[in-house]
Amino acid sequence: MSISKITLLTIFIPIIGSLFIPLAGLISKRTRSVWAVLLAGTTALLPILLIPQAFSGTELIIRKALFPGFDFILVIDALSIFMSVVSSFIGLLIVIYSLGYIKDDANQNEYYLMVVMFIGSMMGIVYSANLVFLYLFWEISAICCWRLIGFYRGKQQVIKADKAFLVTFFGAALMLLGFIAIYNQTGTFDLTQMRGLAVSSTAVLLILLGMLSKSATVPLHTWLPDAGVAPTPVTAILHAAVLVKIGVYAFARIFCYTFQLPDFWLQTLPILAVVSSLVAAAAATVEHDMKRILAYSTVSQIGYIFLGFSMLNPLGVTGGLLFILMHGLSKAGLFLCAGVVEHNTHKRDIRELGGLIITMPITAITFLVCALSVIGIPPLGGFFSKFMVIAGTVHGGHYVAASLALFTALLTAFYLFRLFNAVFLGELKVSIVEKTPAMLFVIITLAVLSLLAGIFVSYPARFADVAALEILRYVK
Amino acid sequence: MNIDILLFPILLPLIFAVMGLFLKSKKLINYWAVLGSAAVLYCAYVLFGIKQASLVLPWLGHGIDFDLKLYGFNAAILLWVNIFTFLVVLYSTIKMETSTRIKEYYLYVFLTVMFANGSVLADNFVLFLFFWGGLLITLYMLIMLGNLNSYKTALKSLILLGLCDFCLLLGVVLLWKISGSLKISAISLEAQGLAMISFLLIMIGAIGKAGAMPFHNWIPDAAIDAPVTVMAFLPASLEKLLGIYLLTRISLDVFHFQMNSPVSIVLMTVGAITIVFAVMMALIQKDFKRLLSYHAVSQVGYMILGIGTGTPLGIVGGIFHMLNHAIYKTGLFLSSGSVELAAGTTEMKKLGGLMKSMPVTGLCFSVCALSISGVWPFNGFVSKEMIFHGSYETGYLIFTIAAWVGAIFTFASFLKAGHSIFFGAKSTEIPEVKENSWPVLVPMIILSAFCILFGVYSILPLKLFILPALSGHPEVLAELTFTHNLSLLNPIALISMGCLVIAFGLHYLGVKKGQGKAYLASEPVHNLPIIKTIYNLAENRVFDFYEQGVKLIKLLSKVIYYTVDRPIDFVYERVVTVTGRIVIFILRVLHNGRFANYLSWSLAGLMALGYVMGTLIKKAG
Amino acid sequence: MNIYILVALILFSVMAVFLRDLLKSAICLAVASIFLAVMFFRMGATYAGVFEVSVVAGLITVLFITVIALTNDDAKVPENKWPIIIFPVALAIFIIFDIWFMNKFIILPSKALPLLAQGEKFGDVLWGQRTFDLLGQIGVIFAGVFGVFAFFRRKTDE
Amino acid sequence: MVILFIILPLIIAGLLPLLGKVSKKVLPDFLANAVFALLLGYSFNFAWNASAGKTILSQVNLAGIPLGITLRLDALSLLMLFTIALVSLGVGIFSVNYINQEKYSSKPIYYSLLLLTVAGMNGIVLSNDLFGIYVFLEIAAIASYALAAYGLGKEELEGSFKYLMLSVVATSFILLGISMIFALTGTVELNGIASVLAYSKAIKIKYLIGICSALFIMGFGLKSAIVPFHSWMPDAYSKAPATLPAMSSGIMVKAAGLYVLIRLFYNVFGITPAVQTVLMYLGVISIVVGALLALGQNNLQRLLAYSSISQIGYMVVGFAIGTPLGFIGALFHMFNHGIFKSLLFLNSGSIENATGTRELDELGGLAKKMPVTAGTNIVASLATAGVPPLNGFWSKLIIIIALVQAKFYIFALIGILASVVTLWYFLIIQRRAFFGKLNETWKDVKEAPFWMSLSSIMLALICIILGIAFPWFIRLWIEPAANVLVAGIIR
Repeated sequence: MSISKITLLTIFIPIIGSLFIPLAGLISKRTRSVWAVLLAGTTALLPILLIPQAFSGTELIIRKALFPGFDFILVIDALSIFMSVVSSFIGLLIVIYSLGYIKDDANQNEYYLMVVMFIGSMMGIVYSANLVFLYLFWEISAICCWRLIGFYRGKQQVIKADKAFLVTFFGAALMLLGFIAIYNQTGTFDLTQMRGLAVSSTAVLLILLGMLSKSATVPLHTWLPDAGVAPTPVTAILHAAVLVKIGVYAFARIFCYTFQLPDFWLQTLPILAVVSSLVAAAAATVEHDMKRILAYSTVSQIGYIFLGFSMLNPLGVTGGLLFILMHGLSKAGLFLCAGVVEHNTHKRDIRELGGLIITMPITAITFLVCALSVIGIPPLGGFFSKFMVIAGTVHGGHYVAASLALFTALLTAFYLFRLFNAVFLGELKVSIVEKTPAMLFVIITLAVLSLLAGIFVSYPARFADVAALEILRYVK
Repeated sequence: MNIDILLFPILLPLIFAVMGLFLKSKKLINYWAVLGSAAVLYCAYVLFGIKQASLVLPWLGHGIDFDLKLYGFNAAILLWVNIFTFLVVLYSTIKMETSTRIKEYYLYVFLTVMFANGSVLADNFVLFLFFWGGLLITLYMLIMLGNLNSYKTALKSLILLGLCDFCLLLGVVLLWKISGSLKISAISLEAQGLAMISFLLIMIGAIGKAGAMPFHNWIPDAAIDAPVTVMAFLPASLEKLLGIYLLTRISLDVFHFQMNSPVSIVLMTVGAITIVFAVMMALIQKDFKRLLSYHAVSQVGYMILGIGTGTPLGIVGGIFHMLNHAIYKTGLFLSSGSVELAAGTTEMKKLGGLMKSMPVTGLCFSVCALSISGVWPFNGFVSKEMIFHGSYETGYLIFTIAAWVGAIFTFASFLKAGHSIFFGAKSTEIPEVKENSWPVLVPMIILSAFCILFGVYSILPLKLFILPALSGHPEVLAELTFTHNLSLLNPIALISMGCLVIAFGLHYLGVKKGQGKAYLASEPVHNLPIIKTIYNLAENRVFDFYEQGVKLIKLLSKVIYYTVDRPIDFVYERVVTVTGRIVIFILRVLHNGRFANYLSWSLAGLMALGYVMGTLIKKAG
Repeated sequence: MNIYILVALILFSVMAVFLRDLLKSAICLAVASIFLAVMFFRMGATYAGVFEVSVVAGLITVLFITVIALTNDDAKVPENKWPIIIFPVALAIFIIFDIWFMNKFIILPSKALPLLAQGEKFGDVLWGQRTFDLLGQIGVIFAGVFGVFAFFRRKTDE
Repeated sequence: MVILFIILPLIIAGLLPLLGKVSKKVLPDFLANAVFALLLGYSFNFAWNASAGKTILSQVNLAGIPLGITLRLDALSLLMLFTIALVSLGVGIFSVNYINQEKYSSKPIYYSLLLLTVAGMNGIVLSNDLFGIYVFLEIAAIASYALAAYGLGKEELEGSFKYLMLSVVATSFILLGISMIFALTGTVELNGIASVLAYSKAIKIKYLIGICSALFIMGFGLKSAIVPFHSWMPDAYSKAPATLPAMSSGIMVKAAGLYVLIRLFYNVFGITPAVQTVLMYLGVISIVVGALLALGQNNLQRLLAYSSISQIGYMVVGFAIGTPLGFIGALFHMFNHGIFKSLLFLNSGSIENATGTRELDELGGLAKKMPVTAGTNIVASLATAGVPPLNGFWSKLIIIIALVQAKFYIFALIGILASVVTLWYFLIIQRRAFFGKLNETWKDVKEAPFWMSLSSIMLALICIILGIAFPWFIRLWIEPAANVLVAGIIR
């Protein structure tokens, strides 16, 4: 199979295949589950085949002429392959986890349809080199999220789903306006033709709003904690692994890879990122709902990725990319652990939980491992990403931002362990044992991967390096 | 496959750690652990013999390599790390026998060894951080093995040391930015400007690990909550070794600072404060382990003070003190463990007169206690004297005085401890005790032996272990030729001895006042007017950096949450919807369904249109 | 001849205003507009005549009937004296306005004027040039009829 | 035989009541839908011709004698014909089950009125004659008044009455405008007017044309429900049978309102900056006011009516820009809006058919019971809000691009923000009606019957397919139509 074919299949297998999930659901539940896992599995496998291409250090551009300015363009380089490998893999894990998690709920057909389509749209975002198609896949993912957040159909759930959809759509629509402003300037939506172009501050602001809303960065972040009403696999996919990474990916692709940021934004972005990080960390320290804490934690960590990317130096960008991987693994792990707890105890308030390490040791240990990785303690993967981001920040001369970021890391340690202590340690309040092997399998996998990613960090780091080089080719 | 020998100290513990998980029987695990630690010790010994080696493997790029380098100083540290590990493991075979989580315990111990060895050998700052930070986790896990409440202490240790580690990280990154390199042995800077900030940050990391104030608060708590072997293993020995090792390296190799430079003053101040306040706290403790743990903090002060003097004598003294302290403090903790094992408690009030039933433990305790108090001819005396001299040379007498004050109360508190536990009247509160079996005793004996050996033969450790630290500093070496014949009869040594006498006096007074109850010996000092209130505040954790920090963090978080996060959410949840509702309400009122109303709009619209069109056409001309 | 037609026109118009039965009044209006059309035609304004037939006689009547059907309520409407007062006033205002407005309008050179003078036959104009309107008329009548059917169907159903 | 577009529905409309005596249900169903399908197919017949940019001016002959009927068929009118046929086919299929409701009885008359509406609109679109446009406008209008009150409820009658009265005001102003034009130029034929006006440059004539423009904007603007002439729409729609708003909002406001406006301004009078400015502002006001009003509604069809007003604003804005891209966007949006808005109204019909109410707060969680309706409703809602990958996205995108290119940055921003509000009120519909927990009252509710579902699915599929295959559609249908407008004054 040629590389372009693999890429096209990566995008369209899940999107088109997902439409058949309800049909498969008509046959039997089993068929549907198998089909969904198969789709996710294929999607996870295909990008791996592209890794050699990534290391070759060249980029491949596929063009399908449609309508002047609206051509369907795919860019296959280390960055896109990196993102697709990471997100499709985590997507697969989450689909497997869902097998256990939602097996007793209604509307499962829709659920799998939306999850798989979401993964597909993510692939689309990652490979698109045309701003319009980027936006298109972007909104497909928003639609999927909307359905998924409201999955339980309660009034609150649906309101929160609407909130999430509206806030992200608000941002995205403004981003579209920004794209159009760029189109007005250049006459094309083709990113590959605009590399090294200087763009106006207004366009940057508009586009940035879209990214911030999608990546749930202050001040457009509050939909993310509220979206915790969704089933846990969804929150994991939303908060941790994939959705919020869309924004940062787009940042890398648009502002690092393609355009030149105006000086004003180069100075402002790190501040924005750090403030976002800090505010969210503070909120996570105050909250009592397990998932809200984790969601705020995600907001906080996303700030680091933005920080890394906004430095536009090799260290920062490599750090940001690694962060995407490490955070994806470990935060998904955290959410899924929380999901195991919630699934078994039906409680989310940490004040009502306690001592679960006795009855749920595996969950507790995996939670701990993932938490340590998120905090950034070696030898777990999170350490390297955080280190490189900080190093990049310091090399960029933003000393205050770096120290605030480290303070946030400390806060992270504080609230994650507050959560850990409240849920798993202390007095046992609800005595429930772990069940559902599919869920345990996934969380263990994630924890082990967080560890392995730390020990064998050189492999992803080399990958990220190649990608960072490619991204920064036109940066002065 | 050819594995470089430098990798052995790192890989061996890992292998033993992982393999240990597959063992079933408890006995087997014990043997396995002893075997493992012996193997690593042997390996370290071999490396100590080699002295010079290095290994560079590509790792992350950007100048971040997997870079190990062995030279005289870290070979010594490596050796000592593994000696302590071996002793503690040997000791643990009995002490931890009752624990249900013995497998985990050895897993963490071996991982700790791995990380410790790695950080000693690492010659790249990132690699160093990698191993250094790993210790955080193992420490956390080891403390978690303690009693039910230990998780709070574990968290405390994690947060405090995490703070230090993050400072260290920032310092390293700054250093990287300034010097452009991450290779520890290749960097050489003056500690000025940004470099000074970087130095201070790295210093915080180092002294934090060593347990200096204000990052010490977890240690006394851990003494109560964590298993005593853990205390002996980490806060008492390994962490001191590593922390001071790092401090030495950055003070001697990476950065240079002159005597009495600002950096030096900062270091000495931290050292002096740590000495005095920690020892004051130690003095009034009524639990043996807690008392020891405060001393573990207090003694760090000496090392920092020594290194901070910037004088050759002080630096060497500081490093030597690190080694000595590791030896005797481990010995002390082990003896407290031995007491606990036999008597089931370490509260001084309940204990008494154990010397008869536990002679070996008592003896070892006495040797170590005398060492720590700086009594001639034990090792503590030598290193402390060097530090006194060093600090005296700086001209800032206040630091020397602080060190002396520390010496007074150190001795006083150990007099109290020894008196109330091993000597004095036999306690009735505990059942008949017996001396422990040999794996418990052997480590203590060895350590006590070291205390005496290094005290009498101080030239031996200095030559073997300490002076390599100064390789590359010939001018320092030249000055140090006299050190081995420090005479007993010089003013400073005399004052030190005077201090010991004062301490004895204090103790005597205290016991008398406490009606012969040795554990009350410190009460007179405790009850002094102003000091009493300070003590009360301290007991209520007012000075607890962690507790106050947590309070501050919580407050800060709340403030941010309610002033930034919630208002933003309020905008989405309320402002937008309410404004929308108001506008909609107005519009709906306008659309009242009356035909006349609608008709008039249409006609008015037409009029307006006609007018606008007219003006626009006029304008267009 | 013209004067009779004018008289009939005014007669039917006034009847349309004052008749109490709305249906009859609408029919009166239709008849009045046919007279008007004839008058237009006789005075040479063939186009105006054709349009008048199309619009008023056909369309407006249908509209009126539709409205009447729509508002077909049995409730008695109390008689109102206002029309008697308002009608002359409105007429006067209209005439004044008309003169004022038309005056302005007539000054302009109208391209339609020569067309009007050709004196074509009514049938020719209607059939030869305005067949489309005829088609439209059919549609309008259909619409009116079905509309009325639709409104009255409940009565027939009952 | 272009005239077939008008004659065929007219004849069948006349025949249906008679045939209805034979077969009350099946035959009218079949015949009416067959006509719509035929018209749809027939419009394809001209597609290639029109896309090549040719204009057919057809003189109708009867047995060799030329009649006074001249029809103009170019790409623009063909696009309209196509839209009309497509939407009316959807509505027709939907009616097969929908008009079986008790209160609607009498199918033949219903279909006759429907066919008359179509005939009227086709007449407007094909007419080359201003007066003809007026007459056919009235046909469509009268038929729709009747349809609006088809359920004969009190509120329906009231709504229909308001509709009628306001329309009459509008049409009388239109008539005034036509007569002024006639007086000025001596002709009512579009190309005749155009050629006369092309040579008159006097300022007075400009003023007069300006007044006529104002009259037309008001008259046709009322027909197409541009703010402030929109007020009839919600009242007329709120209680009417769902098919009427589907027809009316889907195509009538465009054929009878917007189409005539753009035809007159771009092809006959020649566009002036004054008209452009006025239209631009009217459009933007419509967008904002419509969207905000929709937000506060409880009656589903009322909400959709306001939404229509808002969407029509987009088209007006698109046309007012006057650039080729603006035309493409507006025309595409016109077509798309026909599809998705009629689908939305039909959905409300399905809901009403199943539950008997259109009040949102009485509904809840119907997605479980009515998956087809819910699914198609999501598609249509998202398409309206301009969420990719549906057709509405592309048309809105093109309009916004055109706005930005023409340097109307603020209007572009307003357009974008209004689409957020659009999404907001559609999410409210979703939340109150479909998404969410099932209201216990409706636990026995059933999915809409076959033909209703079929029609919804058909329209929804068009939304999705156009979202993906839009380039081909634009090339075949929209671009030629836009070119007609770009070409300017007709000859």
